[in-house]
Amino acid sequence: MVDHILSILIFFPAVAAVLGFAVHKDSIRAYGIFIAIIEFALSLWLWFCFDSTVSGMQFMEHLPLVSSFGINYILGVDGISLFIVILASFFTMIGIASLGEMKDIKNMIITLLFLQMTMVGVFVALDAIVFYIFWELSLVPMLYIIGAWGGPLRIYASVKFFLYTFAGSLVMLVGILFMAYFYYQATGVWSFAILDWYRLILPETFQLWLFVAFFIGFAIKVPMFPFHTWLPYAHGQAPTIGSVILAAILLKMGTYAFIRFSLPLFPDASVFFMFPIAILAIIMIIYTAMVAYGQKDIKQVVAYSSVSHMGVIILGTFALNVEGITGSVFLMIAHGVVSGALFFLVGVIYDRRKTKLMSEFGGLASVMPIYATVFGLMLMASVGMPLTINFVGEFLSLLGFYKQSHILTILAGTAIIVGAIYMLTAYKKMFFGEVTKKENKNLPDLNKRELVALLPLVVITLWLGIYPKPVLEPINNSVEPLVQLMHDKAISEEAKKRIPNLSKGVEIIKTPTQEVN
Amino acid sequence: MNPVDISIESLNLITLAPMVIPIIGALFILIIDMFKGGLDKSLYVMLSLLFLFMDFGALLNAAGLFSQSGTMMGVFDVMLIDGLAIISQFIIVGASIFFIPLVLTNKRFHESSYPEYFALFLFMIGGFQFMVATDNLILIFVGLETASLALYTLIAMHNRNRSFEAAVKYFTMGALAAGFFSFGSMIFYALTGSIEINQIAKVLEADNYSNIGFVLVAVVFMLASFGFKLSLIPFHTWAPDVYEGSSAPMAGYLSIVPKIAAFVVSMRLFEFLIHSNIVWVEIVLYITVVITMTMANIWALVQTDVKRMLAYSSISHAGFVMAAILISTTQANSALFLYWILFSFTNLGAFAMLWISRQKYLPAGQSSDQNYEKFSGLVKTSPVAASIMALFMLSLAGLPPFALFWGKMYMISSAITGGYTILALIMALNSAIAGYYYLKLIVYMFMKEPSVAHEQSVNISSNITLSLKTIIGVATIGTIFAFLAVNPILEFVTAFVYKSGY
Amino acid sequence: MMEIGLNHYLVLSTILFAIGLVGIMRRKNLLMLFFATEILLNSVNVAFVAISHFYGDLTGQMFAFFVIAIAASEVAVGLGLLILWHKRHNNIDLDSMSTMKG
Amino acid sequence: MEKYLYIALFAPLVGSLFAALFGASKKTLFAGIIPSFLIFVSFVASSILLVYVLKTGSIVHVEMMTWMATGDLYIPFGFVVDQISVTMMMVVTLVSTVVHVYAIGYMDHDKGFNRFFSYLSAFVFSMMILVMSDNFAGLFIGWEGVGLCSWLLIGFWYHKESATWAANEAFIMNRIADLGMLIGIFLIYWHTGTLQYAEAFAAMPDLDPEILTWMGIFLFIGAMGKSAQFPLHTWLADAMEGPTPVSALIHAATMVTAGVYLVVRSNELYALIPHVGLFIASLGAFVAIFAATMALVNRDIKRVIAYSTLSQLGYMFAAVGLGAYWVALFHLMAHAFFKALLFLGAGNVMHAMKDELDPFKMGGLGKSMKGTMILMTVASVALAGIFPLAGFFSKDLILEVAFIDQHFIIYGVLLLTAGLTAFYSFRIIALIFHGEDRHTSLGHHPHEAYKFMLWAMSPLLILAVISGFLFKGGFFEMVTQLLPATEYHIESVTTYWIITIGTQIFVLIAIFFAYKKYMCKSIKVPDGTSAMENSFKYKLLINQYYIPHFYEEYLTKPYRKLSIIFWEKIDMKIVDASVDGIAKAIYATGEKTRGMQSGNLSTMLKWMVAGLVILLSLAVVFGLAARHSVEIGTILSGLGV
Repeated sequence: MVDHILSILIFFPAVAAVLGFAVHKDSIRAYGIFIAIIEFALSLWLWFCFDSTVSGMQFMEHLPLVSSFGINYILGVDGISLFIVILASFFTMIGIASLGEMKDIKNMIITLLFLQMTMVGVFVALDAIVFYIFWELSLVPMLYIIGAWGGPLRIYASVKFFLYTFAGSLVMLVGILFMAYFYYQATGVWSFAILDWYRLILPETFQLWLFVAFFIGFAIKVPMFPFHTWLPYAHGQAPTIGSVILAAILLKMGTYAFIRFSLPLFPDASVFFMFPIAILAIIMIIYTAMVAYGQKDIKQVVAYSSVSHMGVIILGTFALNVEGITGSVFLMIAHGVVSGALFFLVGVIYDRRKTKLMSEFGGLASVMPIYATVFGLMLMASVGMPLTINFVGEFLSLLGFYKQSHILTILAGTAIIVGAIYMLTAYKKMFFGEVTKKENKNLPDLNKRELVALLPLVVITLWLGIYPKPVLEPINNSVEPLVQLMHDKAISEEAKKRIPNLSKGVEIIKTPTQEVN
Repeated sequence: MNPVDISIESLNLITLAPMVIPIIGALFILIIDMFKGGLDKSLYVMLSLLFLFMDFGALLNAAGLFSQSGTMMGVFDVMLIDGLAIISQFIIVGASIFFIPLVLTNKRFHESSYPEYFALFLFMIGGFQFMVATDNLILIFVGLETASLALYTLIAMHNRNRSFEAAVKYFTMGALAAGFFSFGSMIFYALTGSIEINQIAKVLEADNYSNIGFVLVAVVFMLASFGFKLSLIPFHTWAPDVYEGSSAPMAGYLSIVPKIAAFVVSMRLFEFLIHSNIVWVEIVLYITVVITMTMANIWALVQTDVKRMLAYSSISHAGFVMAAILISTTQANSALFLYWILFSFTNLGAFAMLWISRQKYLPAGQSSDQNYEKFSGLVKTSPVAASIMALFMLSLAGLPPFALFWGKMYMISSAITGGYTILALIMALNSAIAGYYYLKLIVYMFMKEPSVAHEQSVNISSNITLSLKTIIGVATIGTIFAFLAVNPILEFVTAFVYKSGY
Repeated sequence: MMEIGLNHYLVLSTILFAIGLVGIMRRKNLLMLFFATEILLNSVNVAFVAISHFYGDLTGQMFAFFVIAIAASEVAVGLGLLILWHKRHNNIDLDSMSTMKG
Repeated sequence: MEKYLYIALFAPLVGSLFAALFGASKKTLFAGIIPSFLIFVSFVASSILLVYVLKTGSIVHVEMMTWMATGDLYIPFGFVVDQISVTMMMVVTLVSTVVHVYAIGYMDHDKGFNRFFSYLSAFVFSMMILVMSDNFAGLFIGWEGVGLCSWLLIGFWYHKESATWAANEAFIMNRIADLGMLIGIFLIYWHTGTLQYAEAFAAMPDLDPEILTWMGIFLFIGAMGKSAQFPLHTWLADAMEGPTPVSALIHAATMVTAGVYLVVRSNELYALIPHVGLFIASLGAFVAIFAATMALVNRDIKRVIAYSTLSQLGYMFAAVGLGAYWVALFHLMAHAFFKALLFLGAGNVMHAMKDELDPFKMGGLGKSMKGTMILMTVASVALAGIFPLAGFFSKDLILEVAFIDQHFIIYGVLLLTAGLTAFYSFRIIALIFHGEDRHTSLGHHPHEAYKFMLWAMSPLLILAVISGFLFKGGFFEMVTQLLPATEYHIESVTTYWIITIGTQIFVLIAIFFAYKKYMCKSIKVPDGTSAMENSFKYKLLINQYYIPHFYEEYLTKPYRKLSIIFWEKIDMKIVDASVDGIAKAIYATGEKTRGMQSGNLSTMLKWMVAGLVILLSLAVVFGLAARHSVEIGTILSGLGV
């Protein structure tokens, strides 16, 4: 069974979702929680069976799909994807467990289970087309969640979300097909297997174009400035659960794809575009942080803050060294946990007051002390307090990028300042001061269901902040060969210089068979 | 004069078998009706299906022969059974098998009570089969007109004001297109003294295209004629009206079968020109393809009627597929067939879904049969129907892993391998535009509340019967599990296309 | 007398075709429209027969026969539709046929 | 000894968590007592360690576990108890113990009692991490940790707008400096390959001086934030919004000296870059006088003491800048004792006066609060640097350092500051405890604080008195095992006596003036009418040189405005609108051109014919061009194309 654990992880929730149509709507919540717990247990089992000392892919599965065109169902997991998969199943679990009363809860749970299938699929797919399938498919449940349970602008928001990302990923599809064509030209065989592609060294000009094609798809998903405007709408309109999953997992697809595709496939282009992308990332960090400061709606603050932090992830990725990339992968998880938690927290107050405007609150610290404490903790994690999960990722990402550019890192480092500004201001507006509105006087504190969702997140936030090793080590072990691969593949002097040579034996790489001219 | 002495063997009559079967079937139906009228439509449906299955069997036989001995000629070399002919006939007959039972609705509609309806349907199938299984311009013309005249009548038989209007429009424009076709053929004949496409190609090549100007004029007429059939812009104007006017199954049928026949003929007609590096053809096709898919998409955006939207969407899909003829590599041509097979499934489903929701009469206050509002909040009233309809929409939008994604992907890939990078990008971005209007229906179904006025008057599945359910089920399964079928289809199609020399 | 050559026939055919086209564009009466399509097809017939004669090849004439046959059946279908239309609307004016648009 | 290290480190954490358990519930006395006891345990453990270090001269170094490890980066949770850190540990735990006990009384009636102790102990824990860490990353944990606790404690009374504002200001300003620190850490890592103190410092002498300079600068920027050096100083005065024990512990004795500690800790780095040191010294001297002037006129006793702290921090930086690390550390220690004492005394006064802070509204409190008066006066004497109290030994030493190193400007500034220090310290003493009773009319009935609070303060009192002459020798012995053992002796004995006695006299005169001016009967509560209050000097000083105003007007407000512009104008109107614009343009094209489909058959036919004609004309053009390609070629070449 463990040989097929990845397929099971992908399709178990989907099958369960289909069967879920037959479950009566009064029992659907229990059903959903049950399925999600099993899925989470499976993902933990995956971790348990995962050999963190091995750097290559594990639990590989290989089935022909369209063999005449080189499309195969290839799955595998390494340190980079392992934890995001676990995170995905974890968030689905607590997401379902914490669902409040809502209309059509059955549809919601079934949709979430489908969503889970696509999320897991994206991170374990090792065939570009299979990856693309899950990548695109993930839009549909999200579209429905935003569109059906969202706020007043939900249709606009959901359609915008869908079309924007859809358009971007179509460009990426062209890139994928091009890449396969180059591989075909070089070897005479069609293949969409990423591990096959890793062996291919492309000439620099091709790299640049393909990099751009992939970039557009990924950047919209991340979302990077200036492609980020769908996100505030999506978050602003989505129900809590939608925002949580969107922020925690779906956005990670973009950054994950950068590491899985852009870096190893196009090392020279990565170096070439490092500075432009870093500048975009810095704009993301500072600009969106300022925009977040200007918001009136707490959810928008969290949404923009989420964009801002994604900038740090991008920066770490494009540090192109082990420290930076490891940091950015770690930060993906950290950001998932923290911004997921923040969206949960915003949802808590929204459930009680049906408003997200900060001006409607004030003095909540005395009314809801536990809520304020948890919020404060997550806020501190969000601003990168050491010994919380975010700090490890941010520190490593910035540290990594500092090797590439001092000035840009200093600019990017302002994240810790501007982040503190909007977060603390928002916190002050909501929690400090006197209770001025009489609706707020008797708000109940966190209830059991909400604590079920939030406490695990608190524990993870602290645990991985203090002892990140269990996660950091597998990531590191998978990132090292990646960096080595990039170094070995790099053509230009500049790239050889920028990407460090670790002088480590790397198993997954075979020498490139042929070069394309 | 010597008596004509031709052996039966040399006629190779087996090549005629697939076309003759539906014609016999049609005559058979007419004869039955002569003896005993007033029989139920189900009898005719089953009879038609019987003949179509026989037709299918004959095609399988032909396919077997082809894979053994290659291209077959027959009946004074008029018939040409090559890979293209076989695949396209498979599509034609296959699609017909699924579309004919769609008349088995819950409500009675005017046309299905006439046995002539089924006879005409079978004649039409025969016509299309002739059209694809020859490279003789006369036979193409005859096949085309047989099929078209039957089709006009079928549309008109839907017996609504709009159906007449549609039929008249289609008919008139069809007549003009027929004029274009014959004029184009005439010029080719004048230039080469031949009316067989491969002969024309040979002569022109031998002549090194010295009369390029006249060749181009001939090409223009041909393009205009097939542009009409394929609904390329600006010859597309009939399409939205005819789709709207005709019944949903007929509209779905229109979007698939006549087009594949026209594609095959265009492939035969234009590819040799592109392969001889006539830049003009390339440029004109390029422009046409881009305009067709883009503009049709843009117009589809602003539609308020689902059927009309699907009409524009079909135009756009046709433009998309027309790119294969421009690219004209084996991969592209295989992509064309792959795309069309997958498209057939999805469109079959989509139009069948419209068909089950069709009211017998247009309710007051509703501007058209299938406007978007009708589908508001469908997920609340019948979630399965909504999910299935959404599935077809997503497939049409090219969302993986549903059927049409594979076609799109392979087509874009063929554009890339053929060196048409920009075209590949345009094709990709067009899918994004198209996403909007497919999404619009999903938005209506899933995100809006059912409107009260409609709730009382509309039962979304008023028309459903077991056979319709079956067909929708088949289409659904075909659309979802297309990824399993892609490889065999691709291998089969590529082998056949390659063996026919395209 | 001038020698009548192939080109003259072709020019005649082209002119007839153009007349037919103009007729199709200008006529608002459905019946007249059908006439125009007939002119269109027959112009081609003229050319076909002439070319056939020029090449000494029967194919063109065969084509012409088929065109005639098809034209005939087209008229049959067309008139059928026309009659139906007339029955319902009491006119055969093209402009009355524009309930669907956009 | 590792056992004691862990006890010293984690006892405060346990205390904090214990108190946190009751954080949301009503006041429970043991939630105050147990953390206090645990801090005391920590103090005892620290003392044992101190004895150990003193006796054996060896250091205790443990590595608890790995924190971060990736690539070449390896950061453990490593702790070291050496001569420097043990000094700091002693200071921290001692003052903390006192403050904890004191706070049990001070926070007696506060409903956030439990919460307060939770925060306060957490602060101690962070501070212990800060001083005990054996690497820069660990230092940074503590660094941020104390920042967090400072935020929590300044904003402890979160219903007060001013408190929460001050808390955020402190946090954000510290963050600005932390960025510098972080960059410094990055520099160290990429150039030495490690963040461990020992290895990093060992690698430094081989590095390019320019890089070392940058390291020094960035680390110092970090120090500037924590130690509230100009221009990041404004948060410290505002931080006085927090409860007074907090001010005593965090904003006087411990956290604000973290910057000094950092520079002392990095002495091996700064020794390599004396030019940066000189800058630090100059800035220190500037801050010393700058803060002292602001303290002269302020009418808030806590703020006066805060400025005084700032000023003393300036002294310390002057010392470290000049390379007198052990002197700075010594002053740090001595200052911690008497300044904490001063603050706690002020706390007593505040308590007595129902949180009234304006000394002009007090007067004559000496009668009802004798104990407090003695405590505060002793502390002020120590602060002023009168022999033989602690300040004399530590502060005058800094003056001597400046004198000996021949930085006479710095010396002059510091000397002047010493006078100012004495003046403002005794200004408030005089105003609070002596002179007319101005408070009874305002409805105050002051009373002395709990006895145990006074007792709790007594260790500080003793230390403020004796720590100078008793510890100086031993301290020097101990810390110079790690720090450069420069002894500062003025060559000429005459000169030594002249400047020592001269300084003493100068300070005494300042004290005398203070008493003279503020003990007279005519002191009234200033109401903004007197000439002095309208003078430019006064306004400049009372408004803190208009620096907060400047920050408000030219940084905060524009930032806010810019943020809103970014959101409303750029994000919505440009970035988002262009995305929507594309979509709308496509849609509008559809709306505009759908007229092509007029539904009229004639039009449709015309479109077909039009298509044919267009294609035909294209064909003709192309055909002609092909036929006449040779001629066209000639013509075009003739045209020079």
